[in-house]
Amino acid sequence: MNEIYSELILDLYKNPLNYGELKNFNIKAEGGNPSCGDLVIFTIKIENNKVKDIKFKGHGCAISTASSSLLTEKVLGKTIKEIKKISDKELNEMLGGIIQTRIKCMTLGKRVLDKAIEEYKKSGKNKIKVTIRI
Amino acid sequence: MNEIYSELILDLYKNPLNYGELKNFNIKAEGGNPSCGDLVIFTIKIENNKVKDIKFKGHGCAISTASSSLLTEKVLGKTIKEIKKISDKELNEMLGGIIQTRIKCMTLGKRVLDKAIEEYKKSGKNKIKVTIRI
Amino acid sequence: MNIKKIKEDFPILKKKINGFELVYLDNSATTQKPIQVIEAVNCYYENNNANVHRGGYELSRESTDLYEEAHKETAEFIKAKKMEEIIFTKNTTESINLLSFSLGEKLKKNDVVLTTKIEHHSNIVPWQQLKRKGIKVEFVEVTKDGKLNEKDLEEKLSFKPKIFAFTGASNVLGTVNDIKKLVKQGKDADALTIIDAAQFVQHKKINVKKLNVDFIAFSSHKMLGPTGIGVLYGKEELLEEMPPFMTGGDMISKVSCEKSYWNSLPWKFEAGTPNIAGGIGFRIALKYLERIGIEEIDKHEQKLLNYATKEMQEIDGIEIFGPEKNKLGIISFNVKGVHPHDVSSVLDRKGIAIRSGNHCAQPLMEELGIKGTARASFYLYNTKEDADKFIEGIKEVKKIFKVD
Amino acid sequence: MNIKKIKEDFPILKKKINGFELVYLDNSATTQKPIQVIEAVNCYYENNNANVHRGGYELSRESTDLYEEAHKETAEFIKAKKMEEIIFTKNTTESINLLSFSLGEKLKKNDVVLTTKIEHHSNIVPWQQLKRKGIKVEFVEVTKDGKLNEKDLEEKLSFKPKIFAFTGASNVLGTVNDIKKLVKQGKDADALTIIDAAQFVQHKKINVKKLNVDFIAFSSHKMLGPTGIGVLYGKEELLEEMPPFMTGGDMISKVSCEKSYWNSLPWKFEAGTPNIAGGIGFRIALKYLERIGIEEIDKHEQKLLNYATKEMQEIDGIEIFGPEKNKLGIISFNVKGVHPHDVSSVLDRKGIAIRSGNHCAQPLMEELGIKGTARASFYLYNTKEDADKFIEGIKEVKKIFKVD
Ligand SMILES: Cc1ncc(COP(=O)(O)O)c(C=O)c1O
Ligand SMILES: Cc1ncc(COP(=O)(O)O)c(C=O)c1O
Repeated sequence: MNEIYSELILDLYKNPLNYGELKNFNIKAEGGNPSCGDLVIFTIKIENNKVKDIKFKGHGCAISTASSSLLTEKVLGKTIKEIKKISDKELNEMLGGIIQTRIKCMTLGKRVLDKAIEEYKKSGKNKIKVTIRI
Repeated sequence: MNEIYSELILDLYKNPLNYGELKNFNIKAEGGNPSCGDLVIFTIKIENNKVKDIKFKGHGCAISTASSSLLTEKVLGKTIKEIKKISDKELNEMLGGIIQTRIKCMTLGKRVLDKAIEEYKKSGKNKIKVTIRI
Repeated sequence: MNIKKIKEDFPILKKKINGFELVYLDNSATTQKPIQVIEAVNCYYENNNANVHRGGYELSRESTDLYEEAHKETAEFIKAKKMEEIIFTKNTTESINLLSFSLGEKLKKNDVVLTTKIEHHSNIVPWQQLKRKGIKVEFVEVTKDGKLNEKDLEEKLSFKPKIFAFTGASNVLGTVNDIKKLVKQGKDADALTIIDAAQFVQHKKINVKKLNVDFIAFSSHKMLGPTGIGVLYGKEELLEEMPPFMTGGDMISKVSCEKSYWNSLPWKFEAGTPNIAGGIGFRIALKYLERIGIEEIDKHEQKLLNYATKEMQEIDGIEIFGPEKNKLGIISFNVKGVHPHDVSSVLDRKGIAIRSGNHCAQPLMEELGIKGTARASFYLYNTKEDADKFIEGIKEVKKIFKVD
Repeated sequence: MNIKKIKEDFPILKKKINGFELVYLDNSATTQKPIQVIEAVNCYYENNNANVHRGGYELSRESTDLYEEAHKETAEFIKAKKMEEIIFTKNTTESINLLSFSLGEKLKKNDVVLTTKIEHHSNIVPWQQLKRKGIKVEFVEVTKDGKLNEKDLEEKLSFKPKIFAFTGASNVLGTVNDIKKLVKQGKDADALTIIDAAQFVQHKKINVKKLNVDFIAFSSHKMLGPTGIGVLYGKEELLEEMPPFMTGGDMISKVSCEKSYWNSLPWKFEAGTPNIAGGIGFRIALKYLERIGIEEIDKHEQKLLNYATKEMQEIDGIEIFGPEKNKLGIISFNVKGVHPHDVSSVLDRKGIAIRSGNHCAQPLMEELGIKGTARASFYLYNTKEDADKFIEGIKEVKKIFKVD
């Protein structure tokens, strides 16, 4: 075992869950940190205020990829409100703990998701496509 | 006795020799250091390449005033070439030694005089009025 | 406030000048540094030095954190909303240039920038540069005792300047402006308000949020901190709207050959590798000042000011410039019959450092009808003994120049 | 060159990161500081601190002399004619901004500024800002192995750009440009020539007089010196003609409410209280480099480069970017299947500091068709053991990510 990346992170990096793009979505959010080059694109299907389906794609490091992937798992079936409540700490624990220098990689997906849902609410819950710069 | 200003400097500051302005001059040179505010104006009568008469006025500290005053004494009767040769070291010795922080005050008059004579030569030894910024 | 203990913190104050213990009375030009600040700079270089923002390794995280902490500490010090409002520059001068360039972009021909006749050159010359664009620069007149002429101020504000930039306190005369009133007057005239706080924040508490001022500028080196660090505070919503000043690394988020996108605040205004060590040392200077307390420092200076002023008034042939009240611990004066340079040289011979000249405020000098002054300025480490030595020095000046 | 003794001079190299001795391989971003430099800064604050230029007292004379000495040392280091040609800025970025603003004043619509696709953002974005004035910015293309495309260069120079600004060496790939040839080509096309020497002067000797280049820019922090000090060298006759960039105190000789007159060189371009301590520390850094010898340092880096490159070529799945020859001690690479950030994190765990990302050179990244690289860069204090640990680290990356 190495003490830097959990097996979960390494697994999700190699075989990310929910990787891809939904055809039928209410939210498409593309976000990233241009200066580090990481990019994540979420496509989300919301029904009755709940996440009915969600996929992500993009390119990023092990931590941002694993984190975004895990996030899609975690939010499936959750309400918009519940998603907001997921804390960075929780995310970190789910991932098996990440090193301090890489917090920003871990939170990239979550920030994009949060912003996307905010925009979705602002739009009166209409179908939206947004680009977010972190 | 104080060890900072020679009696000569203090005397020349209070009663500067050759203070005033010539009516009949070939060179009138006004020069100064605007950022310290000191100003010196030389009027010089040259005949046969020799300083026939010279006066100075202006406002300055004890050192620049004494130095300019002493300079007028020193150059009287000298040729243009001889004036050029007066070194800062010589000036310093004549003044009885000044403190290092004030070298620029001591050399102000000499720099203006040197520049003025240069301009005079450049002009083909015609009557000139110049303003010099040090 | 235990001055003796404070003095212990400043290694340079043990230095001998011409055989005399240094009495440093040029605090308006720059202050000395406590050992805590010197060691913070040291400690950074010996333990945490790495470039900021960019690195994904431990050392770089440390230096980035420390550098950001310095912004946060500064925000707290002046009671800004958040560190996004704190831009580190090289000095007050760069801070004001940043404003003149960036705000200048949006000004149009015949727009007016209002400043005053008691300003330091740094709050005059950058605005004069805008004249090339047809922008007008006006100056509030000054009274004989070095205060802003209120009537003239009202009149000039009535012409609706786009910018009103004024000093918190005069570095020459010590005049403390009523910044609360001035900001309000500026706002009422719909001007952007800018305080040159280079002589203010180290002596008087400031709360930029309450004050509702748009921008303030000041320098680390005048408040116990390292050289090479200045601050520009700006309201977030204004900074967001403003174009950057300098451009390059660290201040962009995306660059292509065609176009660039700016980074978030405050980094958008900090181009290139910053003065990291300077910023980190500055934080410790702020902590030091906060621990002693700005109000305590002010009180101490006022005591010295009153004492020295009274003593000087006993001496014949001394002219003191500036107001009688609401004044920093600054004494700008002339000894009749003696040039300011000579006053300062005689004092220097005894280890007493004061300044002489026009103090980078030529328009004010012209207004006062003088070529220059000698200036003594006090700070937290100065003692009554320092004041006594200073007074003794002036008496010696008179003796040497035989002007009794 | 006694590396062991050199290492002793750098206190930070004794630091432990995650229990391992620091192996610092991010020297292109910033270098570490020898104790001599740290102590010079200390010593200044403890003995000579005062504002420069203005004071007529002993302490101020000392600090002014030391600060001027730093300019003189810099002039000698790059073989400039005199210290009047040496302007201290905050960093390379400010130096280039100074040029873009000041030279930009004289450029007209449709004038062309030529730069290249291997530049750091600092030599791109400032020029892009001139587009608002209708000035065009062109880029010399780059070859696949990261060299300037000579044919494209000739073509673009044939359009007679007013300015040709190029880097001495690439901070991403290590490519060392033939600056002699480039300056000549630029001159032949009647362009002003500017070298971004931020990655050059610490590795290669430069003689600006012989080179006949118009301007060069570099940073103290990348050559053992303090943060917050950069250099702009310019030919005296050019600097004399140029309008100042920032304005305020110290850079003027006379100010009235109507107009200001500039101070003499180099002060005309140094507005406000400079980073005095930084400048003084920088002087000692230059002396340190001169004592060891730039050529010796270069040789040492080349040895490490060759050794590490060979070792890396033995490992499967490593892609190294950049030219094979004429290259600084910089290895920009990717491990197949692993993101550069993850490479650097794994190494960091063992105390090995390397950088990952786009290295402030996005246009180059785009050109190479990659998002980023991992980058190790060597300097004088790095040893063969450092290179070995680095190679071991890469092997560990592959093990952790199971990419064998
Ligand atoms: C080639 C090059 N130019 C310019 C810079 C900018 O230097 P600074 O951040 O010190 O302004 C760098 C440093 O990263 C560089 O490598
Ligand atoms: C009122 C005032 N403004 C601006 C400045 C300029 O500060 P700096 O030289 O640190 O840029 C000074 C310092 O002399 C000052 O006293």
